[in-house]
Amino acid sequence: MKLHEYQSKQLFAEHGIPIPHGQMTMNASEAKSIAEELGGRVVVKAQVLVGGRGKAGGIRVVNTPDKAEEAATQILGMKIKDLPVRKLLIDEAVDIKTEIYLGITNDRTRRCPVMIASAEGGVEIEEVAKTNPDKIVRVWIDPLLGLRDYQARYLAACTEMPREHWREFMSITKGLFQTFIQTDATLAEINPLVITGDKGLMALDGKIVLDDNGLFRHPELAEMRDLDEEAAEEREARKYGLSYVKLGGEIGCMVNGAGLAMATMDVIHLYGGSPANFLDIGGGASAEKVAAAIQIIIRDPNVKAVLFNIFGGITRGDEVARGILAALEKTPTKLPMVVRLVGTNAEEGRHLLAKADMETAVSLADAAQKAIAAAEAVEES
Amino acid sequence: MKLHEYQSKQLFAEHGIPIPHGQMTMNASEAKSIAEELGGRVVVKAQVLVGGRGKAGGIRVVNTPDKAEEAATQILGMKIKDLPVRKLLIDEAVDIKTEIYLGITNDRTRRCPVMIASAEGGVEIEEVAKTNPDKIVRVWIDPLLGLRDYQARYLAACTEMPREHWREFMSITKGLFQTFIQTDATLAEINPLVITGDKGLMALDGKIVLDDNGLFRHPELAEMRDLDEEAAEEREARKYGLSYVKLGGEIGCMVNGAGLAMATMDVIHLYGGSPANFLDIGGGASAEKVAAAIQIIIRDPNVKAVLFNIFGGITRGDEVARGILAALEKTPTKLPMVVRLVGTNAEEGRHLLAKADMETAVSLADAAQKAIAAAEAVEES
Amino acid sequence: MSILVDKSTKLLVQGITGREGLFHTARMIEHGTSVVAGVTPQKGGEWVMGGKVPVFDTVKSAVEATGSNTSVIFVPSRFAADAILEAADAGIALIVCITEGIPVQDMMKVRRYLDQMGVRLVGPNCPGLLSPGTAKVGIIPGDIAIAGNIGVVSKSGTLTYEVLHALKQNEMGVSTCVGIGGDPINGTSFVDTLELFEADPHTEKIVLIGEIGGKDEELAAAYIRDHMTKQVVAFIAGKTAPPGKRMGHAGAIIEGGEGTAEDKIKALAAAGVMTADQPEEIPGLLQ
Amino acid sequence: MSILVDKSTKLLVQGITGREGLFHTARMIEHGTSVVAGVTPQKGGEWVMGGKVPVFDTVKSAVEATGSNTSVIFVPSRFAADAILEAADAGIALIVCITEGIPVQDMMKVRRYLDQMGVRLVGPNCPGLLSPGTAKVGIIPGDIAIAGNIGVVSKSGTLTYEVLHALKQNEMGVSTCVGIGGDPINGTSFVDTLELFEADPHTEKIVLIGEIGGKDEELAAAYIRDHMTKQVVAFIAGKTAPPGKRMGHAGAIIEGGEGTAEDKIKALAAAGVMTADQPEEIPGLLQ
Repeated sequence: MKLHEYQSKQLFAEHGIPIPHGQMTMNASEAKSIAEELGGRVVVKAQVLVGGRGKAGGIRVVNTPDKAEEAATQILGMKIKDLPVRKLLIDEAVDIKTEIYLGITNDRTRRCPVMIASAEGGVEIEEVAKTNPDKIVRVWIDPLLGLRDYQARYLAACTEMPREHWREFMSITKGLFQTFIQTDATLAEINPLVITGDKGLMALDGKIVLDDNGLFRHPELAEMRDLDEEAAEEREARKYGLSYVKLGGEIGCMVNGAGLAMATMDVIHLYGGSPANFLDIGGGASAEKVAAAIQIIIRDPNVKAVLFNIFGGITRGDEVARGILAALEKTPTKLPMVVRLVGTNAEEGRHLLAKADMETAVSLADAAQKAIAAAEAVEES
Repeated sequence: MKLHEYQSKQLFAEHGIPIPHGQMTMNASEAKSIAEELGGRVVVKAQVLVGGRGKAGGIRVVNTPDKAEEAATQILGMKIKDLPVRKLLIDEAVDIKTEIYLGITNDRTRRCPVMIASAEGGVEIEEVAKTNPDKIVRVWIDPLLGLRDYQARYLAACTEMPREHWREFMSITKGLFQTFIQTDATLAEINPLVITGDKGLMALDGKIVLDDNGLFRHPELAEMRDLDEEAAEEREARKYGLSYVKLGGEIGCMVNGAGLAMATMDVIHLYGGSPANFLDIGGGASAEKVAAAIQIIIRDPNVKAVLFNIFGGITRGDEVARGILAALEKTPTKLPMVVRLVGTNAEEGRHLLAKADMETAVSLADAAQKAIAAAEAVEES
Repeated sequence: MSILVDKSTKLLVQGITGREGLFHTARMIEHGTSVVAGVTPQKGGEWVMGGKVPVFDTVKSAVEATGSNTSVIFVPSRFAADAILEAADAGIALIVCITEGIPVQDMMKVRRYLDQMGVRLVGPNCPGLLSPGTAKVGIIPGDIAIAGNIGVVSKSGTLTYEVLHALKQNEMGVSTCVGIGGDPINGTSFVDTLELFEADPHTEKIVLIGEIGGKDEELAAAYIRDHMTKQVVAFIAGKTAPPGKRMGHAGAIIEGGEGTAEDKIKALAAAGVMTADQPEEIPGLLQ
Repeated sequence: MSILVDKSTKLLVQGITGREGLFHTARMIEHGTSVVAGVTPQKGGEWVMGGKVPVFDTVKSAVEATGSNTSVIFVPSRFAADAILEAADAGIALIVCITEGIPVQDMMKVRRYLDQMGVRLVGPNCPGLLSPGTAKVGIIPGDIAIAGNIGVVSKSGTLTYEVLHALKQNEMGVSTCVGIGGDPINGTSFVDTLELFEADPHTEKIVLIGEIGGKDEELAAAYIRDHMTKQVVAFIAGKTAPPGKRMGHAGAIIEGGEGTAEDKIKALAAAGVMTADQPEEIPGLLQ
C-alpha cells in the first residue's frame, strides 16, 4: 500500500525527521490561505500515487498566495499518468543548498533491510544506479540488531556530508529506520533530503510503501489508504480478499492460485490472445467469492471472453461451479465463457456447468485457444 | 544499584503490570491517612534494601487506620539487619488465592536473560531451588529476539496457571521483560505474583537491581538511589569513582586494580590478619583520588593499620605517593602505614614517601606481614 | 525414494484444532503420514482425529511427549512467526509453514534466527511437501502424483498441481514435490532443494517451477551450472506480468527492472536448462 | 612464540585521538607493534604519532586503506558496543576492547552477533594482550615480562602484572599474556585461551589467574581435565570476598552461593591444577 507524500512526511515528522511546514488541501482557495500562513513563497505539489509529478508539471514554486491559488487551480485540473489530481500539498519553500538521497528497503537476497544514500539526490535512485552507480552507498542492517550508529556515520562519510551536519544526519537515519520498522514498510524514502541555507537538514519529499501483510498491526495506517486513487475493481477485489490486477487485454481470467493465474495469462499470450487481468481467487474459495470475482471481470468493458481455470485441491470444483452459476444468474451476460475444471470434485462441477451455456476445456492450452477464438468471434460480430 | 519495593512496583506499573493501590510514606500519621484512603485494611511494609523483612516483623497486615498508624510507628522504630527503617509502603490488602514467583535475570554462562517462574511463590527462589528444584521453570531469552509469546505461554503452562489467567499472565511477563530491558536491570522479580479472589493477577512484592554501567542511559533511575541506605564511606567512594566495600576487619587496604585488591585481602587473611575493606582506586588514579581513598579508609574506626599496595602501570608510583602525602597533611593520623610500590615510577614514589614516617615493603607477603604486625602493636598499646 | 519427508517423519501439526488444521491433518494421515501430535494453545489435553492424536499447549511439551521431528504450521499469519520460532526452539529439525500473509519484517527476524540454529524451514505461504505414496506434509492433494524418480520444486501451489497432474497423465512419477512458497523472504530456496535432489539417489530428473520476482531462479541457474549432474527442466510464470505490480504472491513482483521472467529464463538457458512455454509441455521436456 | 598477536598484527586503534588512545598507541609502537591506523569519528584525515599513523572516520575506510586485521578499542563505554560491532562488520578478525563499564545488555547483544560472524573478541574491561618483545595490543606494561614459554591468561589487570613481575624476577619468560577481563559477559574465555595455548608449540606451561564470580574457572577446570596435556597452575582472587558484593569488576560477585573461590579452587584441584595461595608463589609452582 502506497502512501502519499504528505502522509509519508507526516510519519517522518512523528519520528523526529524535520520536514517543511505545510498542509494538504483539496481546493485552490484553501491553497491560497495556507500559502498566506506560510509566508507567501510556497511549493504547490500534486499528491498522486505515481512518479514523475515534476516532469508532468505537478510541482510548482510560487512567490505569492495569489500565484499559489492559480497554480493550485491548474494542478487540480491535471491528470498525471491517467490519474486525476485531487489533493495538493502546500509546503513552505526552503533555501536548498544540497540534495541528498536517503532511503531504506528490503534486500531479498540478503534477507535484511538495506539503507541507501547518495550525494546525487533529487533524481530517481534507479536513474543514479544506472548512470552513476559509484555514487550510491549501501549499508545492510541486521534485522535483529537494527541500524547502528556506525552505519549511519558511514553513510554520512560516503555522501560527503559536511561534518557539522553529521549529528543531524545520523538522527535522521535513525528516524527513517524507526519509521520503516514501526510502520512495517517495504520502502521509506527521503528524496531529496536537503541541506538548507538556514534550517539544517530537511526531508523535502517522502515516499512510503507499506507491507500489506503488516497492516493488521497498524489500523491507523490502513485508514490512510486513498480509495480515490484505486480502480473500483481493485477496491472491490480487496473487499472480497481476491488478488486482482487489471491488465487491459480482452480475455478475462479467473484462476485459483497466483502461479497458475500468471501461467494462464502467459498461455493466453502464447496463443496470440491478450489477458484482461490477473485474478487469483485463492485457496478454498466460497461460491460468494467466486461470484464477486466474476462480477469484477465482466464489469471491465475491454473483456470479450472469460476463461475460468480451476485446479481443484482445497478449492472444490462443484463449489466453484455453483459460484459461477450464481453470479451469472445475478448479473446475466452475453460474454462467451470457457471453463477448465480439474482436480477435486471437477466432475461434479462440469456436470453443473453443462446446464449453462458454457464451453469446457480439458487442458490449459485448449482452454486458452477456445477463449481466444470466442473473443475474436465477439469482435467480428 | 538496588531499588526499593515501592520503586520497583512503580516501574512495573509503568510497564502495564497490575500492582495494589498504595503509597510510600516516612511517617506514621501519614500512614494512617493513607490507610483511610485505601479503605482501612492495609499492609504496612518496611522499605529497606535487604531481604528477610517479613521474618524480622517488618511487614504487618492491619484492619483499621489506627492499627496502621500503630504498626507504622513500631516498624519505623525497627532495625532490619542493622538498617534502620526510614520508609514504609502502605498497600491495600488483597485477597490472595495463589502465590507465584516470576523473575528475570542474566545467565552468565548462556549469556542471555533467563526468565524464571515457579508455582511456589512467596518464598525466596534460592530456597525453592534447594528444596523443590523441579518446581522451577526457566526460559532463556535470545538477547536479539527478546521474550516471545510462546515462552510466556510455556511458563504459564508449567506453573499450572489456570487457563483463564493465561492472557493476563502473558501480558505481565511482557511487562516484566520490558521493565528489565528498558531499565538496564540485572534482576527484576515479582514475588509473589498473586492470583487474587477478585482482581485477577497482581504483583504484590517487587525487586529490581539495576546495572550500574547502564545508569548513564537512565538519569531518572539514577536519582532513585536511596542515599540513606548506604554507608557514608560508600557514598564518598562513589563520588570519587572508587570501588569500595566495607568488610569489618582491622587492616585498611588501598590497591590499584580489583583483582590485586582481592589478592591483597586474601594475603592479609593468609598471614592471620583481617582486611577492613576492599578498595580499588582504579587505573591512572590522580593524587586527589588517592587522597579521597585514604580519608575513607582512616575514617573507619576498626582500622588499626593501613596497607598500600600499588603496582604501577598506567598508575604512576610518584603520583600515588604525592596523593598519600597530601591526604596525610590534610588529615593527620597516628595509624601505622605500610607501603608497597612496584612498577612505573615506583622508585620516585618510594623516595617521596621516605620523608614521611612509613614502612615500605617489596613483596605483597612482606607488606601483609608488616601491616599485621603494626596493627597488633597498635592493639597492644 | 524421497527427500525431507518419508516414513521416519513424526509430524506435529501447529494449529491442529482450526478448520484447515483438522481438514489437512486427516488428509495427511490418509496419505500414510505419521501424525504424532498437535499443538493449540489453551487446548492441551484434548484429542483429535477420533481420539488418535493428542493436543498440547506448547510445542516443547508435544516434542517431549511424542518425539516429533517435523512440524507443519496452519496458525493465522499474526501468530505464525512465533509458531516457527517455538518449533525451532523445541528442537524440531524441519518446519513447514503453510500460513500465508506473514509480515516481511517478521520473516527476516525468523530467518536470521533459524540460520543461527541450523533449523530447516520450508515456506511460509507454500503448499508443503509430498513424497507420493510415502508421506505428505502440507496441503498438496495426495492423489495427483504417483511415486517415481522426478523431483519437483516450486514457488507455486496450484501451478505445481498442474505439473504433477501432467506428469501423472504421462505416467511419470515423483520422488518428492517441494513447495517452497512465493514470499520474498522464506526458508528453503531453490538452491537448497536442488542440492538435496542432487544428493538423493532416487531422484533422477528435476522440475523447477519459478515465477517473477527476486533472484532465486538466477541463483538456481548458477548452482545448476556449477554443481548439478542431473537434468533440470523449468517453467517460469509471469512472462506477461506488468512491472511494479504484486501478482498474488508477496514476492511475485518486478521491481526496479529486477525479477523478470525473461532474465530468469535466460539465466536458466545459459545453465543448460530448458524452459517450457506452458506447464503441460513439462513431461515432453523430460523425455 | 605467541598466540593472537605477533609481527603479522596490523593494528587499528579505535578512539586513537583520546588521551588514553594516544598514550597507549605510543607504548604499543615502542613495543614493536605495527599500528597502521586509528579511527575517531569526525577526525578522519588527521595524522597522529608525529604524522606516522593516519586517522579515519570509520573502521571500514581504515581497513580498506590499510589492511588492518586487529583492532584495539579505547572509546568511552557508551560508544564501545557500537565500536566493537563496527570493527566486526568491517572484517576485523580480532577485536581487543579495553573499555570498562559497558552495560551488560549491550554486551549480550554484541556477543550474540559476534558469535554469528565468527569474530574473536578479547575483553571488554581487560588489559589486552602482550607477546613480550614481539607485539602488544592493549595496556599491559611492556617491560614487566620477558619472552619465553609460559602462557598467562587472566581476568585481572594489575594482579596479572604482579604475576608477570614475579615470573620475570625468576627469569621465567612469557609466550603471550592474555587479559580476558572481569566482566560478566565478555568475549574470549579461559577455555578459548587454553585451547590456543595447548595448540601453540611455543607455550609449554600455563598460568591461569581467576577470581570470584561466574563459572569460567570451573569450565576451564573441566577443559583442562579433558583436553590439556600442558601443565596449568592457577591463582584465584577473592577467597575473603563477602557474598553479594561486587568486588570492583562487574563480574566479580558471589551470587546465590555461586562463584566462590573455594568452588573454583576445588574444581581446579580435581583437574590436577595446583592453585597458589598468593601470587608470588606462582613461579615456584612452575618449577
